[in-house]
Amino acid sequence: MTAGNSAQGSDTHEVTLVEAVNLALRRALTDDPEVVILGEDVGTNGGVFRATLGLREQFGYKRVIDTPLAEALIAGISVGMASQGMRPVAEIQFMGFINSAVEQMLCHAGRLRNRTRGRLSCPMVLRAPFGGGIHAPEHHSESTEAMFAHMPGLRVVIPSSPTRAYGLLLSAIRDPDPVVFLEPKRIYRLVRQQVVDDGQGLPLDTCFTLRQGKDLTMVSWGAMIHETLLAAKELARQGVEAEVIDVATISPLDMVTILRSVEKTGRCVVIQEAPRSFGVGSEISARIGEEALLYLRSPVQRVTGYDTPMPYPKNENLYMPSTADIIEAARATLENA
Amino acid sequence: MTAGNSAQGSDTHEVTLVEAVNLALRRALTDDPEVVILGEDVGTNGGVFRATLGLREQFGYKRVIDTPLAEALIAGISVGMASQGMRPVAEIQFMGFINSAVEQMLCHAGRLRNRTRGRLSCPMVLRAPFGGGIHAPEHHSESTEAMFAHMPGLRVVIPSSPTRAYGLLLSAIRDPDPVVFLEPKRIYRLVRQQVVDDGQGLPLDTCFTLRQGKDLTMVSWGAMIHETLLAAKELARQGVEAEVIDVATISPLDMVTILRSVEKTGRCVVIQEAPRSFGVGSEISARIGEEALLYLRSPVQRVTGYDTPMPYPKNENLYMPSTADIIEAARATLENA
Amino acid sequence: MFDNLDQAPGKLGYIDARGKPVRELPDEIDVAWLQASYRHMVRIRQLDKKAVALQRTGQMHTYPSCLGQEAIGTGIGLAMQDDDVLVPYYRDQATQTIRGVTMQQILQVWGGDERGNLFTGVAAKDFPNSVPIGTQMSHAAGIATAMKSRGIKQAVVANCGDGATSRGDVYEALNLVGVWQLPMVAVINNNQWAISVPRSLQTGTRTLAEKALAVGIEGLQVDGNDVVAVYQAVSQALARARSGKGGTLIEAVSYRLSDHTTADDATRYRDASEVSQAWEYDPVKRLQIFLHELGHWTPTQEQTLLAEVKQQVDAAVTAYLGEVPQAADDFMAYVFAEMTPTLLAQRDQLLAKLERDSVAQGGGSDDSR
Amino acid sequence: MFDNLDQAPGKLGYIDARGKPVRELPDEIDVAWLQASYRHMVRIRQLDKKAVALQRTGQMHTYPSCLGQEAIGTGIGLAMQDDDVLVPYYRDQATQTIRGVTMQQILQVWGGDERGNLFTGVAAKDFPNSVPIGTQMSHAAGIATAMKSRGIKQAVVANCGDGATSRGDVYEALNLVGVWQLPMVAVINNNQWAISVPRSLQTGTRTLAEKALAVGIEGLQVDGNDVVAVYQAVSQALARARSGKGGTLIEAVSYRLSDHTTADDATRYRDASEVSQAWEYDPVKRLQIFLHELGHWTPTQEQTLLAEVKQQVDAAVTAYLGEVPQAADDFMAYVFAEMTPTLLAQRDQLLAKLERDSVAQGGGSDDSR
Ligand SMILES: Cc1ncc(C[n+]2csc(CCOP(=O)(O)OP(=O)(O)O)c2C)c(N)n1
Ligand SMILES: Cc1ncc(C[n+]2csc(CCOP(=O)(O)OP(=O)(O)O)c2C)c(N)n1
Ligand SMILES: [Mg+2]
Ligand SMILES: [Mg+2]
Repeated sequence: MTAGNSAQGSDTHEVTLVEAVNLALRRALTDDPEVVILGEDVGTNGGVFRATLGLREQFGYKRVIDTPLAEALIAGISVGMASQGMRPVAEIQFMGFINSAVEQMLCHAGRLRNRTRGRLSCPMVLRAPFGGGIHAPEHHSESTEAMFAHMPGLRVVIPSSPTRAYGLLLSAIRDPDPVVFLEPKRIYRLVRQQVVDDGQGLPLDTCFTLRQGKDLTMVSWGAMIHETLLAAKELARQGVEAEVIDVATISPLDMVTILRSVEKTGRCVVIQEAPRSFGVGSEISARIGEEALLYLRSPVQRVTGYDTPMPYPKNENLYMPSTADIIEAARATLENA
Repeated sequence: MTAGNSAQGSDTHEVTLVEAVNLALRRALTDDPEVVILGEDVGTNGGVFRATLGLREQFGYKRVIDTPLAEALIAGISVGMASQGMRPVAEIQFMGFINSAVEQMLCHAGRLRNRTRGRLSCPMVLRAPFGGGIHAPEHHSESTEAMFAHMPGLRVVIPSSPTRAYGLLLSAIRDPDPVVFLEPKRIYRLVRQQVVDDGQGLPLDTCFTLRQGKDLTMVSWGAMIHETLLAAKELARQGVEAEVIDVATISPLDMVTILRSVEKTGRCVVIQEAPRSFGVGSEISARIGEEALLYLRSPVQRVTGYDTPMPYPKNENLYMPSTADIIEAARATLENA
Repeated sequence: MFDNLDQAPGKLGYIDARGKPVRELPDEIDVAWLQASYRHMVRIRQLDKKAVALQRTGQMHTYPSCLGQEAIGTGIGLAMQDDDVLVPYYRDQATQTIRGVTMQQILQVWGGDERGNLFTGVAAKDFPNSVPIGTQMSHAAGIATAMKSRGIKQAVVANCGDGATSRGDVYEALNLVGVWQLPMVAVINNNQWAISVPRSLQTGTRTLAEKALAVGIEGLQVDGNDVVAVYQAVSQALARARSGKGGTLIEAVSYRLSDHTTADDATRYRDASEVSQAWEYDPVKRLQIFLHELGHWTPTQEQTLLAEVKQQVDAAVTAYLGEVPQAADDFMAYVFAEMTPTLLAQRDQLLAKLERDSVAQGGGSDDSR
Repeated sequence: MFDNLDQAPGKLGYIDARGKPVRELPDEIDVAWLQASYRHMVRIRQLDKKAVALQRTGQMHTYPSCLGQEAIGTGIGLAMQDDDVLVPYYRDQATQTIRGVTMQQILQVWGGDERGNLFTGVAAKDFPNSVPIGTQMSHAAGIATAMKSRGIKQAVVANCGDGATSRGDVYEALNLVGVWQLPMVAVINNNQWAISVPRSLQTGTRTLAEKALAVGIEGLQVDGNDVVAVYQAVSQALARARSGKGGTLIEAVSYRLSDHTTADDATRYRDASEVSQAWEYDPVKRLQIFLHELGHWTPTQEQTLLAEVKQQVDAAVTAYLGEVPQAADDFMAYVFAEMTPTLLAQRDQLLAKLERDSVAQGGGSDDSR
């Protein structure tokens, strides 16, 4: 972080996405004594991506807790803590290691309020860096957001910029219900943005329209927003104005924003890094087909990963959707008249 | 089973779906010494739904194995056994308890072949009764097939009748790759069918068209096939001929059959019991919208469960899609001209 | 029946299977306490019997009986203080009622109505029972973490069955109790069976208590059919926990006298002789004899109690059967703190559908589809 | 550094940290064996060093060094028989190479090429290393189940780290070994750290070996920096396993001398003094001294060995760097035994896309997007 480090007041910081996460965590720890950070290596080490850097030093061992190496446990104790009014913000080191926490998230985090008809609730956040593109070993590049999006009672939130990371994470922590907060690690340090550390959250359950355009709609989230914006820029150079929507909250999905845009443009490309079939993009494409059929001037195009595991790093790039792929899909939607 | 019990030769049996499962397991155990059955209560008790009834007696302790109560373990040892050439057929007692096995299925079962470039493989079957409608306690009614459908390297297969249960399960067991085999427990004993126990498998990766029709296409799987066929019958009475497609293999999806039908009818209703958003129906609807847009005379309709946990049994029926819902959706697709 | 002799209930407690004293009762156990325990146990047994009967007559869904486990639940319930938190499993009806969960609520839960989990008072922070085996143990560890972190001298009691000890998450939670020295007492109801799987097929250890050794906490075995033994063990473990000395794993050796649930038929997998032998260890009967032989329980008292309990149980059943249904959209209303636009739209669909069906059927939506 | 004194490597073995004999060597350990072990250890250390260097120069992706763990891997590798099966974790380079995995394959795996897992010969049925911590232990239990079920007198060796012992699935697998008496030997490489988390924060037990008590199998601690001790412990455990006497849990006490991986910077969380102290327990050095003092290792032999090893490692690196790339669609070709129609369609898309990009860039697809 290039500006001052204090989370008091409302300093402005020129920060990367991961630093914005750190800023939001620091702010939440400062503002609310019930907030605790837990996970593997979040303490002294400050997290393997440094998202929790310096928090142990500032807030101590009771608030920034290194857990044993057990993801089911991390999720399970978070449910327990949250049920008693605490606000656990748990880190799963990589999304590839979130799978043993699935049972707790599906069976308990997302159901405690409903099961008890509001008597107990589960205001926890499960953070995890996700996605590929950093040439990491196997299982370090997963994008399984669709799995969590399908689970009732969970929010799934994904920032795509430092400002949105800061604002959405604060709102996720303050939300009275469980949030799976997925951080696109490929863009953890891609750009710096001015983030005003004023404790202001950004709204959940709503898309962000990052670019206005009348010719087609491009819908994406997380790291792929980067390529999507690049594609939009290139298309603009070619005279095509793309509207770019960052879904941000994957579930529950804000279809209103997406549908309004598609009704305007009549064309849509959905971009997702995850394997193609049964992904988040499927739901978005289906909803557009079902609810804006008469506006569609061309079939929705999905630009996605393949139905394969992410290759080992040497061939990772073969898997990843590219800016050129997005442009090609956009062009395809424009061809149909 | 009303006919003879022998799995030798090719006796014909008048059996329910769960009895057809039993017949297929018996046949597989007889034909292939590498096949073993494992799971909780599959031995002496014959499974809580009696799917493994009598197998322990016939094939002994080594082939029909009661495991400790640990689903991650059941999946994990199946991976290990399969890697050495055995054919484990593991039972998860209810799909609601499959979640701790997710990590093994996603990280290992579906990847072992790819990870080792074909050196090791994982010919295992993970069976689980799934779906609601039997007034069972919480977590006994889940339909989380979408979660597995999104995992590369896994097949997800769902029978909807005794004959298909028999034939698909045999093929699943013989398949060289891992199969998640989900059995619609609501119709475990709904009807009896003639099943010829001749060891013939039915093809995986392909839909079954259960009813021809020119007016609209209805796509479903598992227990909802029952309501779908009832709806088709009622529609026929009203002069509307619905084509009914049983997806059967959820992943990889046979879109050819579905698209061919929709190209013919121009109208489609997808029926799924699982929560609506990010379900298997979303992929099917998306693919139709994307690949048959010009044929669509009306938006695809999805009849689904709600984005909620399955209610406790008293209100379970509020959640479940009904025949009337399917008819209503079908009518809606017919209204748009 | 019991894996080995020193696990036989009666060997690790105060009152043996024949109602005879094994050793001197602890000071805090007086006649009033014993009578109160007995009343609790008789009450829960009657409730349990009634629940099974309701299921048999189609007025209740699948129900897990606690027949034979009354001493475990009662001993735990009486040992807990109000501000402790209970994380039960599905055979803890006795503990729950002692903590103020009403009998009607217990019937509601198994009758398929989420409102049965709307505990109040002392139980307001207690967990409802957890259906996925073992998953509740880490909730308990989380609650204990919250207590420790807040510096409050409370403790958590978390229960599970013998089968549950095979689940990795149970180990993970207990391991955390050991390394963080959490104020948590875990009680394993070792009723010898996990549905049809006997304890001997769950683990190769001689006892379940010794699993404490792998996580660095105290472990002990008690006679789970002796309410005094359970009470003593849990009380002392809770005292240790509250005073910051860490957690305890208690194996309460008992026997599941009932089918696993009303959906089960235990005659398929275990001998009648085993069950009838197990009845000789009946926790309720032995306490009755003990009290009686002390001169503190008469047939008249027994009759009065039974009449009283019958009235209470009948009242609960009447309330249960007569309860106002939940609103149709209640199953949508609590998924999130506020209904999302998606759910609001789905609610509209639901209500329209109910309206449609009610018109089609000439009014009144019912249980059939 | 070591949680407590009796864990200090050197206390539980044959050769202490200073290369002095602690007790008489087992009969089967002769000079040739010791020299062979030493050669293995030196070779793997050189390979390891090279892999780190390759990573530093951008020719290798994240790599987990086995610096300081050479005795564990070597001891296990030499103890295993050909028809045993290895289920390794990611620091088992030494064991793997002894079982015939080539150095080039090890580089390939961490260089990001799945073909590194195409083991042949003795290792043909061995697992590749497992990235999700702990998940491999139940694979091993499954393999042991297959062996037992087939009545073959083989055994499985499965390894994991100290941090892994906190994972429930590790417990589940070991519990199965206990209850089914499986022919499996589990070796915990207790290198004191799980990335930045010290062993003392993983569990409250004094040792990791005592976790065996919770699952009813044998458990023992050995000096993981003493190749003889590791070999002996694993050999004997394997013999027991093969003869149907069940499994063993071996805690090999050691120290991770390197960063966790090349992506880690251990100076952030542990003292330099701790590491330099740990170097005094170096497994390679001590064996060298021991052999030397026995009169069976000369500076000339050392130089010859180093030269020889350098040549081997260099050859492996050359082969690694020069290997023909995988076919572009290889990552689709092995997802299923046969490519599904979906994958075939996606392959067409991929190939078309590569064609497009190659045209756009004037030929040749590369690593940038
Ligand atoms: C994770 C999970 N797997 C399977 C089941 C199905 N099931 C319900 S109770 C039970 C046996 C539990 O045995 P135990 O822990 O001994 O408790 P008991 O019922 O004997 O009191 C099983 C297998 C479940 N509820 N949860
Ligand atoms: C399930 C899972 N969680 C987290 C990680 C990330 N991770 C990789 S290695 C490691 C520490 C492992 O420590 P230990 O088991 O002691 O083995 P060591 O690396 O020290 O040899 C962690 C947390 C992982 N790979 N898998
Ligand atoms: Mg039990
Ligand atoms: Mg370690």
